Amino acid sequence: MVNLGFSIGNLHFKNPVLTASGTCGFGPELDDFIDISSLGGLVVKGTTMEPREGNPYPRMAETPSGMLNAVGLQNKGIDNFEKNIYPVISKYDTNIIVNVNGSNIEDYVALSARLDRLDKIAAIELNISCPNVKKGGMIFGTNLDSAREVTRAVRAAYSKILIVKLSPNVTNIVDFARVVEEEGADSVSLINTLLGMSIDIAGMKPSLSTITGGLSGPAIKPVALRMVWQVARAVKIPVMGMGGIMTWSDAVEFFLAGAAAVQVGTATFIDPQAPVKILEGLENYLSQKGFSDIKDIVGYINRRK
Amino acid sequence: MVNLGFSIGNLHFKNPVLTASGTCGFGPELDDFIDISSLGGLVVKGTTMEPREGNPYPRMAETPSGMLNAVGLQNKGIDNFEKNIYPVISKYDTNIIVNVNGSNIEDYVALSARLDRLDKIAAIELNISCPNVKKGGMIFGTNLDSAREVTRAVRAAYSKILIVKLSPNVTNIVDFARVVEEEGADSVSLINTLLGMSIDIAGMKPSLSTITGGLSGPAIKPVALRMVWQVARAVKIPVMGMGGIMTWSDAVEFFLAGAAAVQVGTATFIDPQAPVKILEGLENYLSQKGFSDIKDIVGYINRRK
Amino acid sequence: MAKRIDDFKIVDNKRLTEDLFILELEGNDSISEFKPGQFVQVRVDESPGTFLRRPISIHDVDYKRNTFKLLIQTAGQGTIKLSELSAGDSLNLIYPLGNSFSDPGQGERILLVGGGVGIAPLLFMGKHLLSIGYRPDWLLGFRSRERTIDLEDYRQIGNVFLTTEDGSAGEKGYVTNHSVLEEKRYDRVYCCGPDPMMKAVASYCSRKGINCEVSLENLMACGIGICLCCIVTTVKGNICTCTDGPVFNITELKW
Amino acid sequence: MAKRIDDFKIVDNKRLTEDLFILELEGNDSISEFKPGQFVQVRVDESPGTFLRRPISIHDVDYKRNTFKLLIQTAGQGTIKLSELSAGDSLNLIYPLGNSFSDPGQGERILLVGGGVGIAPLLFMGKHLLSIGYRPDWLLGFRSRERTIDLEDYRQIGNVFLTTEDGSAGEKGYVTNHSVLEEKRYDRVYCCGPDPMMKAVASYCSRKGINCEVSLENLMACGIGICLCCIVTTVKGNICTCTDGPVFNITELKW
Ligand SMILES: Cc1cc2nc3c(=O)[nH]c(=O)nc-3n(C[C@H](O)[C@H](O)[C@H](O)COP(=O)(O)OP(=O)(O)OC[C@H]3O[C@@H](n4cnc5c(N)ncnc54)[C@H](O)[C@@H]3O)c2cc1C
Ligand SMILES: Cc1cc2nc3c(=O)[nH]c(=O)nc-3n(C[C@H](O)[C@H](O)[C@H](O)COP(=O)(O)OP(=O)(O)OC[C@H]3O[C@@H](n4cnc5c(N)ncnc54)[C@H](O)[C@@H]3O)c2cc1C
Ligand SMILES: Cc1cc2nc3c(=O)[nH]c(=O)nc-3n(C[C@H](O)[C@H](O)[C@H](O)COP(=O)(O)O)c2cc1C
Ligand SMILES: Cc1cc2nc3c(=O)[nH]c(=O)nc-3n(C[C@H](O)[C@H](O)[C@H](O)COP(=O)(O)O)c2cc1C
Ligand code: FES
Ligand code: FES
Repeated sequence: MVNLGFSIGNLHFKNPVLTASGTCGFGPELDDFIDISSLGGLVVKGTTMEPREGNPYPRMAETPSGMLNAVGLQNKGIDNFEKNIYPVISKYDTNIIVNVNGSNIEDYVALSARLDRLDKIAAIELNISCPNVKKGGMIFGTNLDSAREVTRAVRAAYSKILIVKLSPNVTNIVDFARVVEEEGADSVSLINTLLGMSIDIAGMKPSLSTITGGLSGPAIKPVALRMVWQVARAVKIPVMGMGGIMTWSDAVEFFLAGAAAVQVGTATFIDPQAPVKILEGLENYLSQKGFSDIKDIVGYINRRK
Repeated sequence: MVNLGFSIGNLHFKNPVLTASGTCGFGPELDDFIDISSLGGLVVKGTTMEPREGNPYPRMAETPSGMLNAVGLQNKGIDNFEKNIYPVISKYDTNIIVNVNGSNIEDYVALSARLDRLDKIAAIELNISCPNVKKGGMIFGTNLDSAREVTRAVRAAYSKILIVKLSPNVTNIVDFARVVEEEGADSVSLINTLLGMSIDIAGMKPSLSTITGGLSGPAIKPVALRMVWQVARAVKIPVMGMGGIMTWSDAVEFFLAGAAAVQVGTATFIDPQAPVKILEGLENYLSQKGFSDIKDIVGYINRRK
Repeated sequence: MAKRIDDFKIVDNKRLTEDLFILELEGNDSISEFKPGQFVQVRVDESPGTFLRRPISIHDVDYKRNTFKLLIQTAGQGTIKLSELSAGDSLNLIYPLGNSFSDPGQGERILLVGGGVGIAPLLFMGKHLLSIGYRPDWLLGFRSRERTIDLEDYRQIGNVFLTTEDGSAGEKGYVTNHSVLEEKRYDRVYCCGPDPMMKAVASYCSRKGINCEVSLENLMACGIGICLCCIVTTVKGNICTCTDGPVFNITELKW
Repeated sequence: MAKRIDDFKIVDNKRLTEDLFILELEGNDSISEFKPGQFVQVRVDESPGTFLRRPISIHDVDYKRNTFKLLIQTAGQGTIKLSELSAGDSLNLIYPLGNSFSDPGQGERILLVGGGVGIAPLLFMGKHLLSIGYRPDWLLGFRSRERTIDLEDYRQIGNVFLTTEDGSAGEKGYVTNHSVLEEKRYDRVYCCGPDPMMKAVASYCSRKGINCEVSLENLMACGIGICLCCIVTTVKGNICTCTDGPVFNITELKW
């Protein structure tokens, strides 16, 4: 038997494959296809204090081996989450993580404090890297002082496991990882989408209503993997890797680079069973290679020199 | 007839499709496939004062819709260029541009000064964005002060057309474009490769000898296009766009976003005729759409609001 | 029914016009639960130009032969590749997706309005209407005679009124210009076609107070409600075309 | 000859073993200029897993039928897709690429050493040697009997000595363990196979003072000397396998 479990602080995960925020709804949308409880965790979609309508249509464009999105954190707000969603998803026997967003520090803090009271929410993922909102989001994730400030404030307001989701749209992502670690983050997750753009040449106009959007999918995997490798060597807290993971072999690359866990995003759009298939493939790979614990391969490429 | 010509300063280009540095050798390698003189320009491969052996094998890995390279500026140095290459490529009836590299400012300046004396070299492209060398390269292109300093020094030493090639591995590429414009660059070209990585899971080791390398090809097109759009709106000097251009329609996207010219890179590996096919396709598109001048579409998406 | 994901076998690929073709697929036990207006998400292949699935309406269901059809227009890389498939090839689908057209009220007079490939979901609806006792009229618009498909299946369901943009078949112009709209009175319209056409039909219907449902073709990444890319702005805010639609009553839409 | 880029028609796809197959392609006027040791760059398709071309050696040229062959091992996505092609399909190639094996000196005794799919460029060389008056011996290594191909074509050129790793055919072990190397004396070796094998052969040859050429299979992005990805370290520094090679005399290599 292969041990797939890992922990962030005192929080145990039964295995290291999670769904990524914004790509799995709240979970029930996938019930027809997979058993969410078999996964290591469910990172539900970006939530804010107040309801948000998100950006106008069109919000997506296909690109080579990837896609751009400009959803812009559409969600019905925390009140609705607490009342209508939370009771439903509490049934899942896995770690439920809420992706926390705000336009300013007060928003982030208020939302985190609200979530601290919800028993079945095991952790929050502080999203300081959304490229699709005018205020907040990536602005916090691309400025070291802001990243520090928001992490510090949320850390003071939130008692459970705090994961900070980093933006790849920076010169040196390691600096950001270090700063949020210093401020008490229990884990970092990366990468959020790369800021990109596409143009409809027939219409001679941008493909997205917002002109720029977030690039995800296999196209960004090499960049994501590089950043995960850089960050995992620089911080002591566990790193959740993501960006273009479509198959178990992609996931293995992230573990070898130093990720303690992976999140599966865009792949789920193409195959709603992808997270579970990746988990199965990972387990197979480990037993075929004769490893008894996922930890045996985490950061493997750094070990032999 | 469609006018495809454009100028950077006093330098006229017969059309706006060039080959990208490091992806067309010195030109003659393509003679069997295309007539280099039909292109707007030839940007020859990265050159340094002294000969360089580049990085160890393996230097390349395929990725989804792209590739990583870690060539590391292998070249025989400027003496060899002047003696053996320059006489051969001077025959091309197009603008020949040398991609200039160094480990420190003195190197950059010395090389630029040498090239200033070569009549048939119409311009230099200052490469402050190579991700594959330990010294120089991207270090200049990811620090604003260094970018300013090296551009200023080279500007003082070089009298002809100075193009500065920017790195995409920064938080805000617009800042870099502005700085080099202030220091007298006649044009900026972007993007160089994104820093990426890939792992050979069978061998459980990085695919490249240098661990990280430069990502090019269609995968990076959305990021390149976004940066070209951002920079073209921010500076007055002409912008040369590149990154994942495989077909004429990709090129059109860059023009609509604001590029005055495009460079074709990785596409040439797959189809050595790509630069010429892109040029032909571009001309067709313009005449079919009823435009008489390439300038009519440059930055088109910014015009109507 | 619950959504599923499966490989289906293609039993036929029939070219109708220069840019329209029908793929016929072998069904399974789920076929009896398909509802008119629903669609499937097709995995074309793994080329970079077709990274995401492509949404295609369920065009026709043959319960006896246990097959169903997709009517597809070649629009770009994905649909061109689909047009090259042949009997025996297999195709991976997520199905059935979306809501469906609602049944008409007792005795209502019905018009099915389709433009180009927008007729795709309407044949299934027409057959359904026939099976529950209605004889709807058809108002169908195409670019030209060459781009018009064989309408025999449609005539078996009800009268067909035709327009072409160049007048080479039926009346000249758009569907909203057709004289039948002056001459006959309908209680309910089901419509699918290009956006401008649906908007014109919607505005006609609201002027006339006709109950009207349209089937939208918004860009979709997932088709199952997890990406929020396919939204349409309604009186209830931005909602997903793939799960709350693709069929909407025009009174819900902020058009 | 000048390098060219063209579509070729496949006239046959023949499976040899579980993982080896031969594609036969219809040639054109260039075929007479192909040289043994040269290769082609194959455009597999446009899927993300096969973005770049794949380098494949010219295995055999049939001047009478005006065809040439590629012997291919399924190694990953690209070669698997090539194995699925069939007669009538077309394949885009850049050709002919690289240098070639050099001709032997007057009266030299020649051994062609191939391991697995490494035999690919050697058959063409063997036929060339025969045509200019030599009768080379073959020393060929495979994993096992099942992975060994039919060697009739090779026997027509010269004696075949065989090894398999499991001893199920020929002598057991690697080519460098074969007794013929003890028993016979050669003046010149041409070798292609996995890197460790070529290194072992090279070291044997340098010990014995035998002139030896190896054909390298470095990873390539372009195949035409414009990317500098395929380098091998030689006494002259890092040079390109695709233009200065793939054939190198072992005295040039820093192995
Ligand atoms: C619910 C739903 C049902 C549909 N039913 C059918 C159907 O039964 N038959 C059919 O032929 N098509 C149908 N479509 C449209 C079909 O999905 C697109 O034509 C297809 O995805 C285009 O893919 P492509 O790769 O060929 O073209 P692409 O290369 O992706 O695009 C080519 C052109 O088509 C446009 N396009 C892309 N996606 C859509 C879309 N979703 N709607 C409209 N235009 C699009 C692009 O903007 C572009 O101009 C439906 C769409 C939806 C959302
Ligand atoms: C000059 C030259 C001539 C060659 N001639 C032949 C030939 O005649 N027949 C033949 O079957 N193969 C030949 N090869 C090797 C062939 O190019 C690779 O096996 C092929 O590119 C793998 O592609 P893939 O998509 O199937 O595998 P991928 O998915 O790209 O890779 C699968 C595995 O193959 C390895 N691989 C990839 N490229 C190469 C390579 N260039 N050399 C060795 N291993 C590689 C990868 O590292 C990986 O482990 C030649 C290579 C060169 C450079
Ligand atoms: C449609 C879409 C919506 C997303 N929404 C969110 C979000 O609300 N919060 C967040 O932190 N990340 C969001 N992301 C980013 C993903 O969680 C993930 O970081 C990114 O897509 C890279 O992973 P992938 O390539 O596997 O998709 C979204 C991504 C997509 C494609
Ligand atoms: C193999 C390889 C070598 C390169 N060498 C150089 C170089 O010497 N100097 C430089 O400025 N850019 C170099 N580049 C970057 C390209 O010029 C170009 O900026 C980049 O590849 C993006 O464009 P593309 O996607 O069209 O290839 C190289 C790229 C590749 C793939
Ligand atoms: S297409 Fe993803 S939510 Fe509708
Ligand atoms: S493969 Fe590009 S130089 Fe040899």
